[in-house]
Amino acid sequence: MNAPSNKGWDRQQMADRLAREFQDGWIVNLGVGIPTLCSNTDIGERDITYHAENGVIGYGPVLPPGEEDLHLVNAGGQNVSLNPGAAIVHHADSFGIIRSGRIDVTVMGAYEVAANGDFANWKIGGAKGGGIGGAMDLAACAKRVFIILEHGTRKGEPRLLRTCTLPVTARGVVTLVATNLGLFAPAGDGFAVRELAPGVSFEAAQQATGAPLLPA
Amino acid sequence: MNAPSNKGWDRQQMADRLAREFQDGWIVNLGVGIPTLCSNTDIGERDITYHAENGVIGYGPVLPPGEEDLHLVNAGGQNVSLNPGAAIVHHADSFGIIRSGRIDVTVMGAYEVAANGDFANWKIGGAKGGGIGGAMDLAACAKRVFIILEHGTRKGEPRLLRTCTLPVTARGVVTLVATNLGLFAPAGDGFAVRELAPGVSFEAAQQATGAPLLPA
Amino acid sequence: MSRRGKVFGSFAEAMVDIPDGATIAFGGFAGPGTPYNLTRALLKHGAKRLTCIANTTGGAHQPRMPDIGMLVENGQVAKVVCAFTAATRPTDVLPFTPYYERGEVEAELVPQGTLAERLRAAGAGIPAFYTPTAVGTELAEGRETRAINGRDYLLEYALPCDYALIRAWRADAAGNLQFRLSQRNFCPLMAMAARTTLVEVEEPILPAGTLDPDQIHTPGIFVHRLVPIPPAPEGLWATRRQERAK
Amino acid sequence: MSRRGKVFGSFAEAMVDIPDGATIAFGGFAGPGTPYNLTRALLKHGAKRLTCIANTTGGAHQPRMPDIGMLVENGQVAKVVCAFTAATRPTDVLPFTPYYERGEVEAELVPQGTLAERLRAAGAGIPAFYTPTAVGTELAEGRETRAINGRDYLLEYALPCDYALIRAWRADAAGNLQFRLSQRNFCPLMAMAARTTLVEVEEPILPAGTLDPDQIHTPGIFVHRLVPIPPAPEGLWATRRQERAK
Repeated sequence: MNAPSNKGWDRQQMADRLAREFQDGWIVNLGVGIPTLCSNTDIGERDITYHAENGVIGYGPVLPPGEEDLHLVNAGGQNVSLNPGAAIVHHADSFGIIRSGRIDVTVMGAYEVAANGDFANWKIGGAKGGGIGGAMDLAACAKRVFIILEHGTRKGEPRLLRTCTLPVTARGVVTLVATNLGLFAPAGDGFAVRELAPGVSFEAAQQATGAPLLPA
Repeated sequence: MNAPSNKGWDRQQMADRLAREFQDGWIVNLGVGIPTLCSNTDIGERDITYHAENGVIGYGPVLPPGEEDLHLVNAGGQNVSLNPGAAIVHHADSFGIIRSGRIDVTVMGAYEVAANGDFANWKIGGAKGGGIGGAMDLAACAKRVFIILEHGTRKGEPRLLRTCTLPVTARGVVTLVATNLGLFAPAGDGFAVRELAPGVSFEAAQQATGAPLLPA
Repeated sequence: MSRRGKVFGSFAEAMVDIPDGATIAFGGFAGPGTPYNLTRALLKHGAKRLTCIANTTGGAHQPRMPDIGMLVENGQVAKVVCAFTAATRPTDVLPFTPYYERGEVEAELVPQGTLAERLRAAGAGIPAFYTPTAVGTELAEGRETRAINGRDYLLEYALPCDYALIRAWRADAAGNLQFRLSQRNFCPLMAMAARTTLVEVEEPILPAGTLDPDQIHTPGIFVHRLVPIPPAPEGLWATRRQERAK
Repeated sequence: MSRRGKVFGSFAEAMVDIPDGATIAFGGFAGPGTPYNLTRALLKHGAKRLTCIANTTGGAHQPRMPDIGMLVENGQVAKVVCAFTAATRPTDVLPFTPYYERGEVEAELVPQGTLAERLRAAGAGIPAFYTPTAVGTELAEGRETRAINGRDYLLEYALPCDYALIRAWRADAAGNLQFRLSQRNFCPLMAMAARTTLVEVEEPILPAGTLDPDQIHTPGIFVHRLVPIPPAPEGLWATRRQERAK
């Protein structure tokens, strides 16, 4: 449990690693926070359509101060631009796109991910309320759910677990997890190690993880 | 049963009589056939919005040959015009307007109307199939259902009955019926006579009706 | 799928993969939005045992344009899902009706609003919903109803399809569509409900970025193959509708 | 109601009939579409025991604009229905959250897509529907689910409201609305779900017949009262969003 949290990949590198999984033609929904960094990654000529819950299909980079259009935000409230071929729909149509399985991947932050594919990102322990936003719809319906999170809490507790301790956002849906220590795939009883960040040993990763790691 | 079918109101007069019930600001849906004649009636300055099932809100008169816009039809397939303030929606939104009770009145033709407010207009006796179109949605959901029909069949059988003999379109929904003999309101056990066409006696109307008529 | 490569050179090419047994929705309401060119190509393509979803199988008016009734006549159809298996006026006879009456084709008769909502539900990831329409009628016999706030509603299921064939006014290369006036009708809903949407397009296809993002009726996310309609007589275009002679 | 007489001279006048106990939906998502002027007028109007429906009760960012949190602080709110009762980042605190935690206001927490669909259902005459969202979570505990084609779905009910307060870009006198870019969000759905829809409008209100009928986002059938937004400082306009200082 002593793996220093500054070891391995930084936030942009975690996002880069997941973004390199995006395939040509994918519709991608990026959650608030670290996942938004995925759109900075150079993945060559692949054609990616970014979808935001508020009905913006095909948005582009965040605009610098002074160039914003105040009528246009992405799901994180950032003033973004539009790419050629963009389209706007209302919230019901936007979530119709989500629920009907048109989102190839949603990338979200989380508090916990479990080896069985459950994850938790809407409510912290002991809280009366929470913030769900579009996370439950996206988690239940996207073709793939990728999660980015620090491998451990600030106290050094693992966030990759056998089962979630917090109320879950959806069950059995996570397909890939990037942490500062590497890339992991929920595999039922444990996490398959897809890749380790430079300088991270299998043993160190295992020690920081609350479920068995399975060698690649 | 011997009331000649050419006695009383003609088709336009039946339509006129119902159209005069339309109030300022109403959203009106006119079915195929005689009901379309309601839009010819002069009802003064009252502001009526005509809604067609295919998503045309605020259409106006049928255009003469050579002036049609072939991209624009009403629910009867007629090439109509648009009034100022018209809007187009798709079929799901159009029927959302219907089902959510925004149509103040739908005017339809029918084979039979019953004293309990049931009516039948989608399937003839012994047929395997039928033509429902938007009639069941409109009948179940409009605030008022007005029916226009000849008082009797070509064989002289009554069309206003205690109970329908044909498969019904909706139950208990008809509020007003115009026939060539007059204006009638389903009242449970019989039809309340709201008005008789010129030259039509109560007794003649009763004789042509398959349910008790109740004097106004 | 990629936003690139959506424009096809011919109707035949756009539907080469339609297999026997496919479920296909056909846009259009009384003319506007009807995919005449794609339907004609499907007659030639010849896929069989199709399930066809549409408001009607084709009207009783003239001139007759390619319609589901012709696919039925051509032996390609197992079943239709529609709001009319017979004409509204008993004196009209739809070309489809005798095939249905003889039991050569199945039909599922659905109220028009329920048909639209079932397509929309399929496209919106809603597997089932309740509606007030058809409660108390023959169509509800033996089916599940539920009282909600004191009123009875009928349970209806989503109606997904493999392909949608629709007609639009304008499109950009990313597949964004605009319909003109009552051409819209079922078309956006069928595009949502389909795994693969084929569109015949009236205006020349525009570069992506040309259409105003605020004025897209169907986003390209729902659109896979676009075919520009050639000028007449090669392409089929709307003509004035004429009622069938009595 | 008539297409005439929809334009009101002031926000106060447009909401004079809102009673205590009303259910009110508020448009907007992270700024665009939020009815700042109507909300400010509602603070002054003073109706109490309101049920407020919105994506959020107001963000944790600055500058703070009139929001549901202020109605809560003003003692006007009994309950909110929303997708966030706390901020996404645990380090942010929404003004609303402490009132909720102390039990002074009720809240119904609804996933955002379910919230949108429940409003749309109310506006489309669909009393209930099934959705895959939230199955297996705390939100589904004790509630009805149903297996359809081998997958479990949760039953959700329509969410009608008495009033919708929304903001639009352009309107004509018949009440037809256009939204600009992400201003659209929940606004068209709330207008559908409401018995009475109040709209603050950014551009001068146009004569009926000016807007292209093909480019109406919300038909006037759903819109009852329009109020043009005065220039700043009298009217409230969007400003650059600033994150709350950490």
